[in-house]
Amino acid sequence: MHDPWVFVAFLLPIGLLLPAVAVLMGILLGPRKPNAIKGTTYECGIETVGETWVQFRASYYIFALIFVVFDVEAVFLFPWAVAYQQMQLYMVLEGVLFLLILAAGLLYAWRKGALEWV
Amino acid sequence: MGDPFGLIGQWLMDLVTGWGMQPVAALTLLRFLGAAILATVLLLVCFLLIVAERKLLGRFQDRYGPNRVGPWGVFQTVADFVKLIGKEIVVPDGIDKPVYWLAPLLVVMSVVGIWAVVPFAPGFLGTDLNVGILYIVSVGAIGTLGIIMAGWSSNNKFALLGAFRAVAQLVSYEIPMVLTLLVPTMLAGSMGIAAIVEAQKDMWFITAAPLAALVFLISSVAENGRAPFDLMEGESEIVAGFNIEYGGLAFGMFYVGEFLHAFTVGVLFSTLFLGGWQGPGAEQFPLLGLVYFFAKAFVVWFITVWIRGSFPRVRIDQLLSLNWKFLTPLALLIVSLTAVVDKLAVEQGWSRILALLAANGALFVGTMAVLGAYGRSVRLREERLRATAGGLSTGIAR
Amino acid sequence: MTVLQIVFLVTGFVTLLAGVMVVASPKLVHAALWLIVSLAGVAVLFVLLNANFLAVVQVVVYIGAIAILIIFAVMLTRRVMADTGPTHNPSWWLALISALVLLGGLLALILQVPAFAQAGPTAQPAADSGLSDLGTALVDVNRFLLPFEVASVLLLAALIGAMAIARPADAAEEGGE
Amino acid sequence: MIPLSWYLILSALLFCVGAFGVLARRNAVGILMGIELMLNAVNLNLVAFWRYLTPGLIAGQVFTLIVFAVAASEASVGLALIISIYRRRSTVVVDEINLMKW
Repeated sequence: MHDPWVFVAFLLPIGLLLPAVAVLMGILLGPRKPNAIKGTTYECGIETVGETWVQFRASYYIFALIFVVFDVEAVFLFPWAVAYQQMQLYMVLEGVLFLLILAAGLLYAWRKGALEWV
Repeated sequence: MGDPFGLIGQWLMDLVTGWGMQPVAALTLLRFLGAAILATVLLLVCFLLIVAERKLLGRFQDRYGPNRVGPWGVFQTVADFVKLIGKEIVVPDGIDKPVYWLAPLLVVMSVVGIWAVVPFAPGFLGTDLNVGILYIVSVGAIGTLGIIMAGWSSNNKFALLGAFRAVAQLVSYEIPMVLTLLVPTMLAGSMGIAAIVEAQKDMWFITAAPLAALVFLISSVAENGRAPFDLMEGESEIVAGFNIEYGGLAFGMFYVGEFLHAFTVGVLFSTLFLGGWQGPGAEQFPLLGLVYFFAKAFVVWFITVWIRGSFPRVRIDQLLSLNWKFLTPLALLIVSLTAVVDKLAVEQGWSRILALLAANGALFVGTMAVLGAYGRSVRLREERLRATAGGLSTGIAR
Repeated sequence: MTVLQIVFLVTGFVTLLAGVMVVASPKLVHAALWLIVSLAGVAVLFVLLNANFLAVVQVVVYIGAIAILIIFAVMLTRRVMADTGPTHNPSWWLALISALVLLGGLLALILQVPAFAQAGPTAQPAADSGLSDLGTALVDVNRFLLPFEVASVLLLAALIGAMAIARPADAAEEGGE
Repeated sequence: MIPLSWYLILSALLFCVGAFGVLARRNAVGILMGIELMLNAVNLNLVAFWRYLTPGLIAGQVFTLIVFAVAASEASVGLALIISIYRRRSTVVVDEINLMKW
């Protein structure tokens, strides 16, 4: 039962390990002469002003928010899509209804101007 | 010549059990070897992919591309690799060390992990998960995580800003991608990639769902973060983006991840919509299936490179508008329409493909009409603005 | 000890350790990253329980979406969070005691009920049909149609509510013409 | 074979760790993370019970799916509240958000 996952359980750590070996090789073989200038934050040679933690706009959060809701919705629909061929018409329509209820949310965001990037 | 992959697997199995191993242990060992070989080959193929892409881009832009190292410059990436190894890795102060070093590895892992479920030829695939499609989405989500970790740990406000932008873009375009993935799932009645390829025996899904395929391709290219959606690497706006503080091979890993992902997009598109290894004679001769598979994948990959070489970069507001105001509603419509039309077609005994094609065509015409109307309204508004502006300036002149 | 048991123990340990780091880590972003490790551990446990679909959903929804949202929120509210003040209540030991009492009660309960001592699953669930059965169950009037549609309405309400709350007041006023 | 009680004990431990986080953290986002841990412990319980006691019924999986939806809603609204409070009062420490106390 867990059989198909064995390959995944091998592939993911190997996929992590191989680049790690490459990076490690770079660290070991490359020269290493750190100094204060090299350690500074890179901004094309201009001195950094202020700290890294400048405030970011909340729009980023709004988009992440819409994404989360739609992501959950899409995931809910996958079992529906798998069972699609055995379904009667009304069941299909229920899935579509599920979609359209959330489409109303997208419409709301659109009307309210939450999708504008200004 | 019947089934080389099955034969090879059987032969290896016999070989290992011949050494006195338990069958279960032998199978596990073979799986481990398979995973190791797959990952290694993928990362090595990347050397060729990068040269090929650079050559292609060069030709698109009327120049030669790399042509010095080796015949036609094929060893250019090897030279770059050696150079990157020999470079000093400059690590800025104030970084968050474990997170900083983990981030590029996660990005590569997320791309390599996708290949676990890709069927190369009949009977030749890593593993057949019954939730293959969602597995691909979930592994892709880890890449997003790697990018935000890179941006956060670098202690650089431009890296952080780049990471914010990149994540906003990646998560946004994940929605139409996931929604259009529902279409092949519906048509095949399974989330397993092998079953989806199997279901395309008679017709490729692109014939039944051309619009879904198009939306999937666009959002995949955007997920990959390349031109015209390469905002996460706006050199002139945010210095470089989330990977600014990385150097040497650590930066190289982001690069590898991106180029490998580009090819993976081709592979996924050809598997989900172009029938994967399906083709005349592929059932009898699995090797032929392998050829079909890579031929299709390379064609799609070529198209993405072509897109990259042809289109200018979009602005971030255009990027997000394209996704949320165009692709996502369109994907919602496609899924609803496909579900209803396909079910009706089966129940009424219409021809499925024709009904689906007609529905897609109607949707396409409708979308074009809406876009045309929108374009006209924008042009009108601009003309009116220009007219008033012109009036103003003449007024001042007088 | 079978291989499965070892996998379970290792995963459980990692999950739990990550959980402890989530509540103990002084840096909030680290806590969020540990939360992701813990969530991934739970996904592996789902795989051990033959719930393939739930395992990938766990990764897509929790790691791919909710964790990203949490990291965004941490970064957006960062300026204050960078402060050096204590990360825990002065009366954190009270919380510890309550948590331990809760744990004791739960453990006593778990060890008492004989049905919970079951050594292994009684029946194998159907391997592949489970997924399509789940899909049908979600839209069948006699089964889970109502929870399914209510979930959609709940998500809609969350979307609209969160958007109304999170947008700056001036943006909310000028929006919608 | 893994005994059912192992899953239950692990989930109880995870639940209590989350509960401790909710009670002890000063930071609102930290509290929310504790809640996510607790929800995960509940999910683990639901799936374990489904697998061991009623593998024939699909209800365990459906419940877990609904918990996912609830968790997503809760996280998005909760974090939106936190961001809104932060914008107005420049704090996310729950002890200092005490306007409603009097």
